[in-house]
Amino acid sequence: MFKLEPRPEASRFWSIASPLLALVITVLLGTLLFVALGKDPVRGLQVFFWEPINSAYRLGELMVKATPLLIIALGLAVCFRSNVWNIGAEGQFVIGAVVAGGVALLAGKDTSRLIVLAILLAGVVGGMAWAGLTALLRDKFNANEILVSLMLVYVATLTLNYMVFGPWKDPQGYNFPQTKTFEAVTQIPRLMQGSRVNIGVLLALAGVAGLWVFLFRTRAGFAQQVGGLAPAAARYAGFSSRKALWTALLVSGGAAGLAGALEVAGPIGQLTPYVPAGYGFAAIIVAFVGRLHPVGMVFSAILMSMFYIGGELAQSRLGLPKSLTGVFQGLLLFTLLACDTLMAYRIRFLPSTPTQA
Amino acid sequence: MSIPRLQLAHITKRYPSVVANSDVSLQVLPGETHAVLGENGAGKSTLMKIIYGAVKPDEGSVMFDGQPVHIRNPQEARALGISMVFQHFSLFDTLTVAENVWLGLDKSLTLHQVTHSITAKAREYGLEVDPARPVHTLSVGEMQRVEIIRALLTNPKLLILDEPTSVLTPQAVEKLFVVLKQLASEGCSILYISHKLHEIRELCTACTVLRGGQVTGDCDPRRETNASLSRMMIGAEPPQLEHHERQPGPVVLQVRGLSLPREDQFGHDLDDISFEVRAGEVVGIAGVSGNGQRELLFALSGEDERAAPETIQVSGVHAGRLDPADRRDLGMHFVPEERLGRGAVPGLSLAQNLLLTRTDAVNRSGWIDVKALRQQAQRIIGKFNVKAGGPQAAAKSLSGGNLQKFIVGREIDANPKLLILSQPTWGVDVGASAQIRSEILALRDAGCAVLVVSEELEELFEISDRLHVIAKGRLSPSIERARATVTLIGEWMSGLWVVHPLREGAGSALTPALSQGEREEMQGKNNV
Amino acid sequence: MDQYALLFASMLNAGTVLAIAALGLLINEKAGIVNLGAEGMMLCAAIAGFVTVVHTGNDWIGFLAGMGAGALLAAAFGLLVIWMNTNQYATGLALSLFGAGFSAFAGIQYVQEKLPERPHFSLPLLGDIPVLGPALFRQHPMVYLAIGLVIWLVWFLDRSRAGLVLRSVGESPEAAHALGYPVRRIRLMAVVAGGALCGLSGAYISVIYTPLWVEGMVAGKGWIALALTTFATWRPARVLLGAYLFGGVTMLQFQLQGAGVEVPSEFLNMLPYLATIVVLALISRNPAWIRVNMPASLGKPFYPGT
Amino acid sequence: ACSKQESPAPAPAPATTAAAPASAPAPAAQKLKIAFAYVGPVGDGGWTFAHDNGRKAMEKEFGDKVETSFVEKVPESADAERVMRDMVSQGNKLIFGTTFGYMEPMLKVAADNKDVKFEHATGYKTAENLRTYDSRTYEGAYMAGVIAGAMTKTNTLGVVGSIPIPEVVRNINSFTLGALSVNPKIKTRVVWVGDWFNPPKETEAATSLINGGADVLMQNTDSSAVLQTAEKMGKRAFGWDSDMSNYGPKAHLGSAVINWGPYYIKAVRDVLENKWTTGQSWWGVKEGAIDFVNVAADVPDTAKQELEKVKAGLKDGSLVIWKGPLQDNAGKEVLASGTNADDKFLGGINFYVKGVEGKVPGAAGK
Ligand SMILES: Nc1ncnc2c1ncn2[C@@H]1O[C@H](COP(=O)(O)OP(=O)(O)OP(=O)(O)O)[C@@H](O)[C@H]1O
Ligand SMILES: Nc1ncnc2c1ncn2[C@@H]1O[C@H](COP(=O)(O)OP(=O)(O)OP(=O)(O)O)[C@@H](O)[C@H]1O
Ligand SMILES: [Mg+2]
Ligand SMILES: [Mg+2]
Repeated sequence: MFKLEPRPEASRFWSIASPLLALVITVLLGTLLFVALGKDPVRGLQVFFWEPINSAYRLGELMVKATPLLIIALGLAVCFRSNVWNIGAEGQFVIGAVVAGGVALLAGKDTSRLIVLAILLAGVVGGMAWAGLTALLRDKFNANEILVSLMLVYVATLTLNYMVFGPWKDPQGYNFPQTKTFEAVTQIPRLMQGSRVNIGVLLALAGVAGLWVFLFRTRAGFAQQVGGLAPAAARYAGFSSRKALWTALLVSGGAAGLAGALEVAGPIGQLTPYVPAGYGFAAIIVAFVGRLHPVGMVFSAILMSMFYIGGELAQSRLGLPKSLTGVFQGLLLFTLLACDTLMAYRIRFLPSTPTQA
Repeated sequence: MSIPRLQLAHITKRYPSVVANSDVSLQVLPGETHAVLGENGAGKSTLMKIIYGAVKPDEGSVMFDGQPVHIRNPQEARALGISMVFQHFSLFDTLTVAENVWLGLDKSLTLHQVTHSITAKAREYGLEVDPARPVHTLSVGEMQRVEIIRALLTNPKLLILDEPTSVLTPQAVEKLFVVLKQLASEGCSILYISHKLHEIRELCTACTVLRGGQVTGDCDPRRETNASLSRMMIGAEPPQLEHHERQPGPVVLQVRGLSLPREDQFGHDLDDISFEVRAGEVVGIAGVSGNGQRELLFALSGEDERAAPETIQVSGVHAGRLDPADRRDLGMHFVPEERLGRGAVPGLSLAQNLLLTRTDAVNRSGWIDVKALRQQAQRIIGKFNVKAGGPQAAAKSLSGGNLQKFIVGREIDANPKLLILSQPTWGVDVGASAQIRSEILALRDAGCAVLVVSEELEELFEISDRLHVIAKGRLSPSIERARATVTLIGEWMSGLWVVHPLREGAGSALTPALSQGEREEMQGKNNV
Repeated sequence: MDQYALLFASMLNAGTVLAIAALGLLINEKAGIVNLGAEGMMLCAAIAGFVTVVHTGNDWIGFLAGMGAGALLAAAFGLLVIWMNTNQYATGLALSLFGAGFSAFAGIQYVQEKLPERPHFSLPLLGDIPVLGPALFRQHPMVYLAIGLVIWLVWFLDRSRAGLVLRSVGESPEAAHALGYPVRRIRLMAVVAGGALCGLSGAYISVIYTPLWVEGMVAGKGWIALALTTFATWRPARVLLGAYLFGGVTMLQFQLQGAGVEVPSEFLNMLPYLATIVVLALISRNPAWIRVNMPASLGKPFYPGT
Repeated sequence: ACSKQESPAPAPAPATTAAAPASAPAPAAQKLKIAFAYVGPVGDGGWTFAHDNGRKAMEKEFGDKVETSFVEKVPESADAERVMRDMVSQGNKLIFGTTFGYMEPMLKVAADNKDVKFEHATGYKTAENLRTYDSRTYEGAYMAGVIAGAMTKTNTLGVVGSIPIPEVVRNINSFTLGALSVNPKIKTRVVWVGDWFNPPKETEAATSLINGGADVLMQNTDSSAVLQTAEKMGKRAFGWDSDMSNYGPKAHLGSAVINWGPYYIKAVRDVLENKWTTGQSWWGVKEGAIDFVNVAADVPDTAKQELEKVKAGLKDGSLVIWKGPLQDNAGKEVLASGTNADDKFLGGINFYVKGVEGKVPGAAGK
């Protein structure tokens, strides 16, 4: 039998080691799974962990996938650190995309390239407004934000559907549910030829730096987090919980909206009913696996993207089903959470004695 | 000599960072009221929990009524006839009194039967309480009664009480002592823990003193003095506080006609509260908890911003609607009674916890100078003699007394014009209490206005220049410490004072104007 | 008239799925644990139940299998959350994700399977009453079992000592621990029981409600069930009413569409979600009400510290 | 569980080692690598399942001359492009994308990889190395309508619609036209679930249609939930995309199936024989891509004969489903008397014909 003993302080060693240990355990479980499925485990691991990064092009694609995840997760980290449980980033992403798409649709052939700025801004505003609904309901009505934000995901998706099936449908599109493809001027600037990586990556990295400074070097960031750690202490200090609530939701909504704008005006290039691709939900996991730390989330966003891409590759290379991705991601999160216990607690192995609850 | 009711031999309990009990032996005779004394962290509660089966000892043996026993959990303890009233209430707020009692009984009674036995027991010992009321509607004293009734209903042969009086009025303490003495006379043994030495000397017939987990002495407390008990406990007598006479300066805090409806349903309305605190004086507010202290302090600290602006004035500035940060800018600092979770964020370091109320290490654009912050924390740790791992130690890793010293230090270090403290030495041992109290007096002597809200009369009498009493959301007139007596303040605590239309602080005729009859009637009504 | 009777009947049926899961989550939450993994548990239970019925041909064994699957996952969740003190929300989300992936993975072989034919249920005599019969008495036994479960749960929570202990653990685990109750074991049992009920609901979906297996077939019902507990301020009877209401709105939107109401179908599709938000806001508006009913330690970790 | 008939095999099959034992040593270098990007899980029992059956039929046809792989559940978003580029990088020379949403990504990938042939299902844009293909699913819907019109007692038909794109609206209309051809009294009710694949929602939608009086149901969604709901509630329904008779033996009236095999075989043969050119194919009953199978025993013989007549007419081209005079359900003439609808007209249908209740969601000008 073993028992947990609280540590006087969170262990620094384990705060680094626990994600690595979690990864190792996940890989081991994965290996077992591959063996059980009769696949070569070395090949399996290669597909998940090596193929997605073995060329410049693939690395670029990894970035394309990781960028929205990271941007959304950065915003969510602010929420979760403030004890605001925004589960509806997906909806904020969608509305950000819708509003940004609306602006992009206004562009003509000879619109200035500055329209890109307007598109990104529109995405941010859209996401903020959607998250603001959750904030409003929580602030004024005390409604549980988990449930409200989640329900609003469905509403957002249906709103997108309404737009692309109705008012914004491409008149030349044979009635298919999609807007016309946006003009070339609206395209988010790419970083290099031959790769879809665009300035979104830079924005995400700027977000990482900005968030780090905000959380760990500014009093506002400190104030933001105290409400999540000890609400009474925040009230005592005079840090407004309402402000923290609104900040958390507006920041995360804005981030998700930005990601939506980058996605529709970037790789997608039009609004379709398929804009919601689950980034908002996956980003929750990215945020937790990255331990709500800006730098940690860079790694976890990349890791999650590797799982996604690896999941696709595993289908064409090994004939494994796509659902393996979800299994792996869930396992990783489980083991990470379990390993995280080692940060706050020490494990003490006991000679087998009757334990008490 | 009869067989001891309880016999502990060589009990040792180790925690990762500390040995809570080391080779403790102790025996309690039937009908004996046995005190366990010691400073904070001496291991008293741990020892009691071992007896009650809530904590498992690493070494040692327990004999009950001469039989060796292995008590694995509280149910087994209760089956043996051991009951315990915890230091912190173990009641469930939304459940009724009867349900709470039911949960603490192992016998297969129905709720109906439990309700009956509550009423019967209550009558037997004069501990009236309505079994149907939800616990959150009770006063603290009533909650204490529920705890005791729950313990009594198990018909204990050994009753353990861990700091039962910290929240009671002097009158309620007297009533409790009557009950305990009755129990002891019926042959029940009692283990009694308190930091209040005079109580122990009044009630107990035997005493074991713990220090750092070890027994440092056994004595008969009736034959000891406070000073000699202190010596056994901490190896020294607490330093005597020096209270210099001092002429108060200008009014710093003025509260006028402050009325506030309660913020949550379990609270208390504030009713027309007026008082003032001058520079260079300590004003104490006594009262049984739950009489509006919490609401008053929230309104004063700014955690509740609903007060009309002019009802609270700090140095002449209307502050009723200001938030806590703005009030700090006016020189008003506040030490709340909850150390962990309100006064400090448990998981954050001491240095980070400075940021709750201090902005010295924050520049104008909001940027934190981490190095300066750490140095500031180090300075406070050193200056106030806080035992901690350093500025990076998490607040929760400190003992209660040391964290309290850090928090008080944090606020004093800001050079406040007005310092408000709530329960500054609540649950803090003799040594640390003495240090905190002397800091408070030093601050007063430096010209700071100090307001102390406390339930411990002893403390208030020690440090205050003037006293008020809060009861049922109303504040008594002020009385100078020199003129106040424990009995008088105790009476006022139940809300009965005679109000003369006087300027307060003028020190004029405020004499207890109660007839003997009135006094008795009041005590009967109010055994809180 | 018959049309409304049928609408009512399908409302009961749709509500039952939600009610069973929500009652399970209610038991969890009464003990102070929030399990956001409901959706994942229901999916795994759906495939477990389906597979079992495919092989045994017996619905009830299938339900048992679903309950077992739900209980197993809940136990894993409980161990992490109760013994390892992991964050309840994050762990629940991980369970959702894992459950979705794992059920899809495990169910690949069964997508084309079909279940044996089963009889129609109708209570003797009662089922033949005009209007009332089709509305009330021709349901799968599970619909009536759900109602029975609610009645039992009301009794259990309000009247029984075990229920009181359960509530006390959710109210103040510290106090319950001090009184000697094995808080973590009680919480684990509640979580497992909750998982079993979520599992029952999941199996009901794949075996009776939509008798087939396709991945992701629970389609958000787990989340709605989570909303229902708050919605109902943690009262079993209100959970049932809420579930029926939600089932009713779900059916109603299709009814409105079918009746040719001139509102874009997207907006009608939004109805159940909007209704949830509105009711949630109205109910939560009074914090006192929530506070009296909500288990005080909901979502908070407990470390017994001995 | 699917009654996929053997493909009519238009060209005489060369004596390949079709379905030969795996022991045959294959010249690995010469294999044509073919990849499929599926929108759903292969186990949806509907659309993607039917495509995958087509793939398997094709694989069987060509044996070890081809090597196929697929990626399922490829989102119709930025991911599609990556998946297809990866397919190219894996050496696939023929790539099938099975949903409309892949149109833009496929165009982009095709433009960069001229040596690879792309086949896009249900789209309308082509390139020199990208062509489109589709099935005339509406012919199946029409045949189902013929049976439905004969079988309904309440004269109310119900359709569970997925997403109101022209294809689906066309199917609903064709179903109605088929029913009207045998029973002028019927009307069709439509309920949209907004998803291709959401079994519980499909169940609920079907239930509400039945509650509303419909006794024969049709669906244009990807699962068998509607048929099973009908089975449970004692009503009748059809299989869609693949033979679903298994799922509701009592309710099942017949299945309108798509058989992608013939087209996939043709496409692969085109590549193998270097005959591949761009273009647009829209195969129906005539080409063996659409069929109506497993008609229920209790369907009256007259209806069965009518069905056979329709099938024969579609096969030899003598029957035209969409021809004037034709009115929409607001009474506006959409096809003048004597005109037959061309494929462009069919591709843009955004109205309900007379007999269908309600309005097409998001239809312009309303
Ligand atoms: N979360 C924790 N992690 C590690 N150790 C802890 C934790 N909480 C408490 N401790 C230990 O418990 C002690 C604090 O407990 P407590 O507040 O009961 O102290 P105390 O002995 O009563 O102190 P004081 O005499 O100052 O009141 C610390 O010294 C620390 O060793
Ligand atoms: N669960 C625990 N884990 C770690 N250390 C503990 C634990 N409980 C108590 N301790 C430590 O054991 C020592 C004895 O604590 P105990 O609570 O018995 O003191 P006490 O004499 O009751 O103090 P107080 O007067 O403050 O009530 C303290 O140093 C405390 O920090
Ligand atoms: Mg202490
Ligand atoms: Mg103690």
